[in-house]
Amino acid sequence: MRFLKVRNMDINGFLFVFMLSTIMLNLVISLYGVFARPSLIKKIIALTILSDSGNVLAIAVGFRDWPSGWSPSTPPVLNVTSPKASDVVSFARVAVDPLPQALVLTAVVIGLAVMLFLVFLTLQIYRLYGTTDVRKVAKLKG
Amino acid sequence: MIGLNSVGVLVPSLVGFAFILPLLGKLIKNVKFFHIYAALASLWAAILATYNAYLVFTAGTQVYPFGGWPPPLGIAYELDKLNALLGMVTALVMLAITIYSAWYLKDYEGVAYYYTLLLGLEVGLIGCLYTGDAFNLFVMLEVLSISAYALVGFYRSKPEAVEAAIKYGMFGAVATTLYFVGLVFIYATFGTLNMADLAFKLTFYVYYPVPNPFSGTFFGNPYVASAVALALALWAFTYKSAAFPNHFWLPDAHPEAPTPVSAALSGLVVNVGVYAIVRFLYTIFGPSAFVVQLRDAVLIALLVLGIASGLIGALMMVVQEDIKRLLAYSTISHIGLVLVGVAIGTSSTLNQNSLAYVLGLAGGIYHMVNHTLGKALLFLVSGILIALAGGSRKLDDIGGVGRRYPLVSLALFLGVFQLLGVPPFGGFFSKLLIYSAYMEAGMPYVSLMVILISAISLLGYVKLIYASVFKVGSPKVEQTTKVSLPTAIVLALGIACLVTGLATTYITSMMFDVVGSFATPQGVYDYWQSFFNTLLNLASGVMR
Amino acid sequence: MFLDPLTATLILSGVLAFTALITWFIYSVVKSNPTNVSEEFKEPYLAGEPTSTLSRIDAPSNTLFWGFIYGLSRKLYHYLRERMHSGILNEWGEYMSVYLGLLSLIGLLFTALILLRGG
Amino acid sequence: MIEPKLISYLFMAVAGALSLIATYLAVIEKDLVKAVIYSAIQSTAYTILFYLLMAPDIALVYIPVAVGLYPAVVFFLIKKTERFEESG
Repeated sequence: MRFLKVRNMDINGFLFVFMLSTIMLNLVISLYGVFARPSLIKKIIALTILSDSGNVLAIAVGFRDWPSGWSPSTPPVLNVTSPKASDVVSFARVAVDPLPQALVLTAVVIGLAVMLFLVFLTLQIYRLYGTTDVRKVAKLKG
Repeated sequence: MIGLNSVGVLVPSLVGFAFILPLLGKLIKNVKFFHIYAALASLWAAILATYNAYLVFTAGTQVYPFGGWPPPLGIAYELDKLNALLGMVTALVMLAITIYSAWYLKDYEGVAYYYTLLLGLEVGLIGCLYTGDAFNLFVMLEVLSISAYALVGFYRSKPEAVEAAIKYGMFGAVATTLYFVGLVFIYATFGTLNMADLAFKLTFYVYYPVPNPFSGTFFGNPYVASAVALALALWAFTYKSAAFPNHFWLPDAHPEAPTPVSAALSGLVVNVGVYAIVRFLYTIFGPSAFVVQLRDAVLIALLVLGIASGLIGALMMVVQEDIKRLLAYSTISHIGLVLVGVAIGTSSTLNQNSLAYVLGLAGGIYHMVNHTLGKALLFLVSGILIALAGGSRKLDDIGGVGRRYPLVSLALFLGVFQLLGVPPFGGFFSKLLIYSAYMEAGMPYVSLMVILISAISLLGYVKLIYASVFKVGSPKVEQTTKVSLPTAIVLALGIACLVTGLATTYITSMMFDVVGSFATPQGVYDYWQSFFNTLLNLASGVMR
Repeated sequence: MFLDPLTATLILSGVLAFTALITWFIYSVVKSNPTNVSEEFKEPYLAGEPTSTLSRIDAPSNTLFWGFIYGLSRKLYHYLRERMHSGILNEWGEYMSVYLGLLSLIGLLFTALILLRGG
Repeated sequence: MIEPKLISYLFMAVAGALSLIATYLAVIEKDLVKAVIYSAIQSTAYTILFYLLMAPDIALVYIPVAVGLYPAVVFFLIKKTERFEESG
């Protein structure tokens, strides 16, 4: 049962884990929204919540615990114009992981494109079918 | 520094070709220009992809790090024999489809938009196949998906087309997002998204656990991360490849697209899903990875799903009245067979019967190629038949058009024989490989299911041939339609089908070679070994 | 090869029962019974026959084979076409989410197994 | 003496809880306009999370996209189509 224990599980660790579990629950709820709600618009809203929750999860994965109670970890931005080696070393000790942030930027842009496309299609569906209820949008079957 | 080479230049140049098109569409009004432009871009891709395959088969695995960044930081393309072969097949079939589009859209005005999307689809396809980075796979999957959704809904004033597009797109977006969440879990534990790096870490994690320095507290458990990532990634990829419970979008989306696009979607896009499944289950979570039990359970689930989608595709195919819908269900059935083939690699099979392991995988990959050729051919033929029958997709209305065009009928027969598995054709040999793999592995009931699936789908193919060639009807054949160009293309594809069967000894040994490059422990070793060699070369280049 | 009487009797009666079952099944299929066919039910379109002949409500009993196939396929295709491939996005979602749940369950069982083994 | 770390983590937990409630309401709400508003509240909570998780650049991208653009587009869509989701 070693894996069930979380290292340094103090009050801060508990709060962080609580936040993560709310994000996971958001994922599940929004999945329910996409799969089971009848309105296409509601599906789109749930879809954006789904992809945003994935993004928050990615950022939380790259997060680094505060080094101490008074000094926070820093964003992955080096704020010295001509860094010396010592600057880089001390920066690498406190900065959060930059790679998930790059991934999330890409994912936000892609999600925007997909969402705008789905909005356009929904508009077209309403023009052609007169409804956005998927139970009535079922010409193709069998 | 690594300069331009043919592996790295293909996808970026295609992106350039694709996205300059809307601009050109504003400037140039001559429709013919766009047909020639797109054909030339496709030809360029086909030449490069063929050259890449040649390079891989003669000189071994190729790694191309973009911008000279060492791979775990930057994106790298990594070609082993599997994705080089599939990339070549994809580019060649896309070339045929692009030339066919010139005939199909000869009276259509907005071809610049169409070709932008079609080339975007090709970018997505080849990018998905070539990439050696799991996150880049996500990006390319999205490029592929957005092009595919837009092409399915290309006739945007047709209710059915828009309905198919939104059904495909809504759950497709869910699938790719879930894959992203899976990647987050992988990154949290292993600290990398490069496929070769992941393969290495998953093999040796038990001995040298190196957790991600940023998040070693909550996400550090490699078993949880592997389980979540594999479940979510597999769900997304079976959506893309239309395996049984995730297949619902396919019979709607493929018939409603323009016919050349149907050929691309049905022949090539589903392959990407299967390729990603194979890459994840054999190279990354390979037979020597530490999550053996999980992998076995997932492979058994995949086997069951493969059989189910084979049966359901074959059964539903029999009762269709729409020629393209019939072909779409046939795709589901064949993807089921491919999945049956690639689901053989449980650890017990590998340890006790490596012959069955190699046979099944080789059969699966071989069948994938055969199905691509046959299905692209049949969809293109269906486009000709539909045009000749005055635009109706109903089998009743097509009734007997084929008997006035013997060359088109010949191509139809070649394609049907390929998919049905009539002996001199490739489809027979690949089905035989899958069959004998399961006989060898001591699971004869799976072999029986392969035969049963073929037998049921026979009814559907007989119906297709009967309705389009033998049936005596009074179809309104449009005499004005010239079909010499598409007939030449479908005949070329038909000859390709015949070649895959006649050269079967050569191709089968090539498939064994391919399986050796991605699925055996030696192959996985080579995969990350060439990755680390590139890393070392880059590092020494920086030092100098 | 000689069988002992007990085995022979068992096999023989089994074969007889099986034949009887098949005969009964074929009879019940072939016997035309138009009352239990609902109006809106679509006939499966099996082998290239023109759709106009499909509006007959009785199973074509002129050939035993087709009668058998039609009878068998009626229930199967009723499920496959009316229930499963109903064209409604949310009903697809049910099947898909069951599959997603199955995959998650496999992952969960695997993790539980590892944890119980004390990995 | 309460450390700033605890306050930061407490804010994270509160933002998470807020987003959970907003998501739940957005998914079950029948009136789509209200659902969009709940979804905007959830986006705001996520922005706070991004900021606290040391990703201010993401937060800067996320504010115009998810708090500004998404609701605007969906409001436009609702205006063009229909406002209420039928029960189901």
